[in-house]
Amino acid sequence: MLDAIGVRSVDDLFAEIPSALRLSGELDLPAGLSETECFDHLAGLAGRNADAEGELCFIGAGMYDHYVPALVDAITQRSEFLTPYTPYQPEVSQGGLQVMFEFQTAISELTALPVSNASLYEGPSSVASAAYLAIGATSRRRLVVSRGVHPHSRETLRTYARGFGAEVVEVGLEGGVTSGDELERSVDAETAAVFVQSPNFLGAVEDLERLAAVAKGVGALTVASVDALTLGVLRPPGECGVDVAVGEGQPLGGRLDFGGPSFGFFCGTEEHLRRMPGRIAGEGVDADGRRGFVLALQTREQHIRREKATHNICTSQALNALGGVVYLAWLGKQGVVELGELLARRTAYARERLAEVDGVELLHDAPVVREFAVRVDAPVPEVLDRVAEEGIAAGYWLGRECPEYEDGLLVALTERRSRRDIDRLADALGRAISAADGAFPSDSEGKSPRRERVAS
Amino acid sequence: MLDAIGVRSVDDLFAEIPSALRLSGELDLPAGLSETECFDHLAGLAGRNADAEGELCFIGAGMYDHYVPALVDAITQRSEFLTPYTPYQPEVSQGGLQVMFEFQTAISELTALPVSNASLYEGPSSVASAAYLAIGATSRRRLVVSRGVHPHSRETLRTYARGFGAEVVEVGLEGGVTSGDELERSVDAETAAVFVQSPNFLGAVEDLERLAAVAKGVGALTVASVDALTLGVLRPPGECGVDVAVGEGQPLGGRLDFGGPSFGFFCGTEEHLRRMPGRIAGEGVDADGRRGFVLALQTREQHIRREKATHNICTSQALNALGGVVYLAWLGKQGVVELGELLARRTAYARERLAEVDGVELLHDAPVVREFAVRVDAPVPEVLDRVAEEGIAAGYWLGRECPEYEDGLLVALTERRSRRDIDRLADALGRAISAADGAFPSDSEGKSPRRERVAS
Amino acid sequence: MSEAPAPAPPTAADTPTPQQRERATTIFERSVAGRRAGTLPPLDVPERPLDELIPRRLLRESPPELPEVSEPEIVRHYNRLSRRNFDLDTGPYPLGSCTMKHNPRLNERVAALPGHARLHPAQDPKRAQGALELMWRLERALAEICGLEHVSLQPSAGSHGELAGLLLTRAYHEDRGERRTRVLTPDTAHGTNPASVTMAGYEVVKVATDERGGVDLDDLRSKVDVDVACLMLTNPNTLGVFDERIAEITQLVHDAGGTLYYDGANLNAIMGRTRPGDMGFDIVHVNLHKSFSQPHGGGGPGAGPIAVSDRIEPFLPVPRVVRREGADGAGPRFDFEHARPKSIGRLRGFAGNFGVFVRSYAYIASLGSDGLAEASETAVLNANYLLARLRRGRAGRFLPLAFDRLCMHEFVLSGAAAKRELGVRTLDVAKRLLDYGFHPPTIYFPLLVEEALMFEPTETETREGLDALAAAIEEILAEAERDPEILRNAPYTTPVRRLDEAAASRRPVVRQPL
Amino acid sequence: MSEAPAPAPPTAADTPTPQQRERATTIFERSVAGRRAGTLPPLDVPERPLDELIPRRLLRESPPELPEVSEPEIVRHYNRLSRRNFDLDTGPYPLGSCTMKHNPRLNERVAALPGHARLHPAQDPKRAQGALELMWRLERALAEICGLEHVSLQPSAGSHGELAGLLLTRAYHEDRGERRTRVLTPDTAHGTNPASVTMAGYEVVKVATDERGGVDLDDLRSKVDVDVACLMLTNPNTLGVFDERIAEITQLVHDAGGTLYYDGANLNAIMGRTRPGDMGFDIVHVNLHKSFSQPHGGGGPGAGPIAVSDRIEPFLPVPRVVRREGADGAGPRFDFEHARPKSIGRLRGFAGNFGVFVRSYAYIASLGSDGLAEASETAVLNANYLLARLRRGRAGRFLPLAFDRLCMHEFVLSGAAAKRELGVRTLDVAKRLLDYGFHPPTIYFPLLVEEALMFEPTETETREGLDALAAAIEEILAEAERDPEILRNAPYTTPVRRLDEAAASRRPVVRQPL
Ligand SMILES: Cc1ncc(COP(=O)(O)O)c(C=O)c1O
Ligand SMILES: Cc1ncc(COP(=O)(O)O)c(C=O)c1O
Repeated sequence: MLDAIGVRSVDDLFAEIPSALRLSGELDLPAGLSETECFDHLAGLAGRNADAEGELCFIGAGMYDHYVPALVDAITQRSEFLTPYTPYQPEVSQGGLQVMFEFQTAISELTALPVSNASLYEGPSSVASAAYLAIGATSRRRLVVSRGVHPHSRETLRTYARGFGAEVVEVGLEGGVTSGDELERSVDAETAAVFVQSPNFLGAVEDLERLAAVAKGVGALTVASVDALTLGVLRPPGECGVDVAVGEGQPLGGRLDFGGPSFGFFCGTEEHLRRMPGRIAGEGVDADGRRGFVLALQTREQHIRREKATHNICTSQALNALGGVVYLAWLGKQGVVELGELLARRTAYARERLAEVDGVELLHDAPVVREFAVRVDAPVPEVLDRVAEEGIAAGYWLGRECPEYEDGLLVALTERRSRRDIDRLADALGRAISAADGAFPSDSEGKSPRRERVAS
Repeated sequence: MLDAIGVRSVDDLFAEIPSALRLSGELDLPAGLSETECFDHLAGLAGRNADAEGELCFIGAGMYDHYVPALVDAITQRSEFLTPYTPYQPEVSQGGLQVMFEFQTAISELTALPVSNASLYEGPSSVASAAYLAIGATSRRRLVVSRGVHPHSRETLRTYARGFGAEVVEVGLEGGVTSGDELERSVDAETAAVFVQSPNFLGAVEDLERLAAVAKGVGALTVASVDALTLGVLRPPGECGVDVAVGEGQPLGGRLDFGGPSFGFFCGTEEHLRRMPGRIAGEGVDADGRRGFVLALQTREQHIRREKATHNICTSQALNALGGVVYLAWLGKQGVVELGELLARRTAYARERLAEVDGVELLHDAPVVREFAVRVDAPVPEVLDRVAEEGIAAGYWLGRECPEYEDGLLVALTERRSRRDIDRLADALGRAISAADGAFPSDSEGKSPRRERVAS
Repeated sequence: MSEAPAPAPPTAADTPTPQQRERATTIFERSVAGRRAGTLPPLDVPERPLDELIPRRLLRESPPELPEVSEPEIVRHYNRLSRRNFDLDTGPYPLGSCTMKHNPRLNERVAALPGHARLHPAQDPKRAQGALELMWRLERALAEICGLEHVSLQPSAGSHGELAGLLLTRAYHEDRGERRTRVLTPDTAHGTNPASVTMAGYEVVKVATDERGGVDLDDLRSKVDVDVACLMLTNPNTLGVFDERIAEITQLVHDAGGTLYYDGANLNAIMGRTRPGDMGFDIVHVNLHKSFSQPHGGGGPGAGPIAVSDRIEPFLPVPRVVRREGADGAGPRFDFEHARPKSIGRLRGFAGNFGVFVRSYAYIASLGSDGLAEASETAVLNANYLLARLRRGRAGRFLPLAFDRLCMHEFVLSGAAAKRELGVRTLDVAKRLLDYGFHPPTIYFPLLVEEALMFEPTETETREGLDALAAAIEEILAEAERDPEILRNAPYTTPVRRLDEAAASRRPVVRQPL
Repeated sequence: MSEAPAPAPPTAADTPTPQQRERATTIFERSVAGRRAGTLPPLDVPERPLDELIPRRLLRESPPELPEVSEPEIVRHYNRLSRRNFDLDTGPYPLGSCTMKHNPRLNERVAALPGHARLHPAQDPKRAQGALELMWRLERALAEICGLEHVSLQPSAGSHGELAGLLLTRAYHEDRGERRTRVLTPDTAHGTNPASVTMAGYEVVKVATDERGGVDLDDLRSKVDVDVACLMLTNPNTLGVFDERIAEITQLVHDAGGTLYYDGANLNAIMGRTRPGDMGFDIVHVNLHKSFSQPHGGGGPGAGPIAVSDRIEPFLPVPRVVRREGADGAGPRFDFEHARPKSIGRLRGFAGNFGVFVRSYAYIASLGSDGLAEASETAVLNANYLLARLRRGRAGRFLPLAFDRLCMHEFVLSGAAAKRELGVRTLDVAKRLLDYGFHPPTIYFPLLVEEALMFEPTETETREGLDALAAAIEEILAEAERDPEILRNAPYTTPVRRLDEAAASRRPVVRQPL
């Protein structure tokens, strides 16, 4: 090959790199591993994590240990979906493009909003991206955000807002839900958008309609972050006057993956279509009049519009979105309702069961659907460590990111957590609280004891 | 649909089953499980096995914990390979048929025998199937089998022989390998075939050429059971005067799977082609002269020849054979030699290392390549239980199936067992032997402690 | 898919598809010296010369010519090859007698768990309790489904189960001091039945089929005697017909001292409705790769467990799975039992195709008792619906039902009229179906039906799929009326066109010269 | 594949392929009321009416119209759809700037381990030590490869990394009390660069390219001043050209107080040869889905970690991964650190696309230092070889190199001559390549090259693949000489033919009406 190129050595091909900039030796990295060694090395690292296969996991806070149907993996692992680039050549990308179109349809159905994009990175950055749309749509730069919105979303919004030159104002909660009064006081004619979340970070179902009305009153948009998996039972944002709905897609058939990759979704009313961020697939026809799908409205995008683009996103989360639409097809119209009902009932059961435990009381009594918050009368980190010794991850310590809830514990349910599991949690929590003395030596590393499985 | 059929109910469709034979109630089986419950149930059962992911596994005896490359799974799990039936319609089965052809080529290369079939069930039944061929080819009914042949193969041969109306005679070992003298005394003009195995059940490399010469001397066939993975370094049966070579395919990229499914291979000299059992793919052309592959020589088979077929096999092990050929392509011409050398050297190291342990001595000193046998000066089951407590499966207790080796232990190596692992084994074995007192309470159930993985 | 006929595929006039233009290239032909995919750990023990370890005489001189290719080339090669297959996950696959039902993906997932996939078969049973319990549970479920109390999972496929059953019969009779020489099989029997009979050392005697598609009782009576070891049957039989006189048949053979063998390939018709054991059979094999959803893999793997009655039980192959109640309140313990003096012995290595057991057990656990019964009901409903569709129009005229009655899970049409009146053979219809995107039915089997087409849609096919299949057949027969050459030269759109199997067998090329 | 030209694909005269005849059907169109795939565990807690738990006002009235389909239908639907994609595992995919290198299957396996795939991101770090250590190790490796000491893995893709880098620049300057308003990008920059600049609240100023394809130094000098916050570059740039004067450029911007941002999309050219940090860059993003083998997934997921210099470090996003030496001889402990007062804050939820980190870490661990260097060498070798092949014959005449010099890992041809002399556009050449079984190069980018074709073969393409690609282009240009209509109407053999993207945007249909 060197002959064909007309050089003597591979080094000649790098001759244009000034010698002062050339790396003198090798990179200071370990030598390569064979496949079997590499597998063992990574399996070794993985073995030092307490995962939801070994632990009974009641942690939620935005991502949930739902069952990922085997066919989701089977389909997303097909080379034809796994390895192509973004569909720049639609004639050989009809698979991916149609999936995007189906995804958009499914998200639009769930949220009852007419237009959806084909995915963004994940939840919190989708919230921030909605702010960019709102600023563009209203030419205002004030962002009002409920403290019911996930702290990661609020922090991300603040980070982005510095770039947008926007101000972020927070509104507190009352009885677990966004304070309507405080919201009314906080919005004004400079307000671009009001950001709310439902179920909110404490698990409470918000009254989106009421909140959206306040925003509309001052000409601001309402951006709702929603958990799509609850929309089989909860009133969808599109029926509540919400302008833009966004959310984290992980609950829809995504792996936990220690936080990513998952996908964000982004949908809204018709009038925002041309300001939407990200890829959007559209239906069209080919030269012979055959139905086909293309990337629509590319003039919004960075590769065409550059500095005037509606967003900078390029690589997004197509494969995860595929997983999402396969999951929704698997769950189906009946399943999405049944699952929502199952979650609501198990959550109600667990909430009552835990409230009966000595040292536990509800943090709020607003309606909940899949997650709820309690106060624990003992240092929460210590209680969690003790319960972990029994192979249970009891929930998410609210104090970790919200100092106002130092004694708060957020407990999430999925269809994988049975009544028996809930009873085990309640019992373990009771034991842990009564044993807690603030002196638990809590840094024993590694995996908690493997959950005992019972072959029923 | 019932309307179209013209019946009132599904029950009407079963009306022809006499009522006396109809099941009165439901089958006495548990109610169906949802996917997530079913997964948990099976994962619970799986968790009660001590597998080679959690244990350091030195067990061999016919199946080996080799690394299965990730691409083997990726390819064998493709729907297009996983779900079709046997390729009865070649025009839409070119994928599967070409794979068979490639498989036959690879096996033929490894064994240096010109014709191979496309797989049989597994190892031992392939040995028995070779007897059927030998009886047909020689019209003799005496089968002489070395005690170096795997006990499962010998037992299977005996089982089948009752159907064949054949007599089975065994020949003992001397210094770990088949006794040449005893073999000479055992063969006669009624002998259809001599059965040997290399490496044999004790891990010793047999001198196939010498043994085949004895068989040839009386006009009998030589059937050699071989470990294909060792044929990168060991002299192939086709160069030793062997007529038929068979074997267990698991070492070629197959899962352990508690013993199956794997595949058996079956190959031989040209003259036996039309007596071979099982499917054979052949190259041909289509109506337009394009290269294509078909099931060749179907007139050997049961679906055409029925009671006169060369074998009764129908469903075989096509998918496992696909895994085998993908594995061999992955390993490649260099890799198969390198792996053989690595195994031989690690085996030599382990053999010496273990021989140094107090209470361990070699069971034979014949050359070995991937597995070797020792004698242990303590009750072997107890020693194995003690070593298992340290997360090590030290090997296979020979006494389990060969009463003459009550104190024998067979230790196998793969590329997954490093020098460090071997050292750990030697140390653990030493400890176990010196502690052994015949009173080890050995029926504590379940998984041994998970092997500690070290993130290097 | 809808009721409307599928649009017409191209005909001989058309040009080759891209796949057709690409000449088939083997992995060996892609080899380039020095390339490799696999990597191995470095040598971590002394590098001893090989001939110091093993005498040179026993060593290979030149390496086998395995392919030299990189990982991306392997993936591309086999991915492309895979697309030259038609598969069940692409479209309807109504291959009669093969029960091409959907293969749930959950089963692949649980089979791949390390506790299954990396469990060594020689692991001490006390450290493999989960695997033994799974086998025991599967045995219990199959016993219940078959109505026969004792199960061995060991046989590797249906034909292996047949051989086992015949060796059991031999052992049973020998144990009673009898030497019987003949085995009866109906003329509709699958080819493995007579082939197994021969391998088990018996002589095959054929029994005729009566005008309703069942066993010809008179013929049977005339052939049953003290030399008959066994009658092998399947019910419903390969015509898809349930033999109502089955009790009479089994009685007849039992009275003469023979055993009754049930070929379980057609079990998918009757799960939860009736049971072979209740019909009087002594030995049943079950194809886990048919009724119990193990994927067919392009020709395996499968598994052929056998269920038997009390009198056959002592002879079952070893090892057997046993369950022992735990002492002092502990849970039950599972073990392999080898010491069974009357056993016929082993049929293979280790304890069977465990990976298949996992999948089939997961399938049974998923469906449960009601799910299994519903599966059979839907299988029979689908078959009758497709049959009803094919009784109409051109199919009804040119491809009539061989035995005119309701069917069970499958049915057999005869292409004799099409051949006579249209000049197209069953083979031509089948090949043309490929152009329409369907896998053809089983053809030319059972042998007693002229130009047979044997359809088994299974319960996992949708009504739309059946409608589309029926519409395609109607359309193909219309093409045959217009111009039989269209069918005779089919297929056109497949990766290769019609292949000459006979020629490829005359001068067989069974490996690549390297 | 060989040097011989590929056989001629069919032309407009041909009939549609089977896939083309099948009308695209969505999963919603396959829905039949009452069908379902998924199953859920039975209710095991009291069945409370829903509106007792949640006020009716907050409940949904009618269920969303999700598809009602069975599992086999889902599998068939998506398997068939998948075959309407061209993918990297099918054939050469020389898409410039995208680094379509092989995706090792091992990476998928390790990513799927339960210890990774089912690890909750809010798990207590002390019970996720393996995950934190993996992240820490990946950070160290990227720091070494980039020559910049501090790494945050958090950004979700390249463009997210760019935004992070610009917000870091803003924070850095603000911390020094400076307010800068402009960011320089060359006219060859990728579209995400200017788009990120705007999102970060800066104004874009374009810098010209000189006649050798590098930064026009005079133009740069004229634009660098105290209002300039940052210069964003990639080197080699999107022309595949290494800018030898990079040290001078970085010096210039640094002297004016600006930061230097390195778009790491082209890192695959230089691993182990030179490092952005050594060139003087302050901030680098790395596309793990390019150089580090994360599969592209049809448009993600990816990850865009950033590596920065000491002066930028205080501003890195939180949480950061920290490693603490263990007390009293214990091993090191890993943790997330949130309290970083100068940090720009979070860019997303949790700690980034961990599943991508696992794959890329496995890739780096597999290759090691020598393997990474070899990857870059081979990538550059392959690009130069393909370029050499395309300098010959018709390609050399009609598709000349835009900037005539050796290239790095990619190169850009101009189709201006082909347009002028043959009357075919770059788009036509690209579409015709589809008929030959190749994915086309990136087209119409970078913008400054007329009718650009940007080829990046990567190190995992074989020489045979490159030869076949060159031969196909030669053949296509010969077709264009014969009859440009062949190209203008291409493709012919794809599932659909040329699609009108503009029309689909005029009256966009972005969801299925139900
Ligand atoms: C009726 C019948 N019997 C027996 C068999 C043989 O089963 P197997 O292929 O599993 O050996 C088959 C399978 O084709 C069959 O259809
Ligand atoms: C040169 C260059 N810069 C930046 C990007 C953006 O990266 P991403 O798609 O990961 O956001 C790309 C990817 O297309 C690129 O090629």
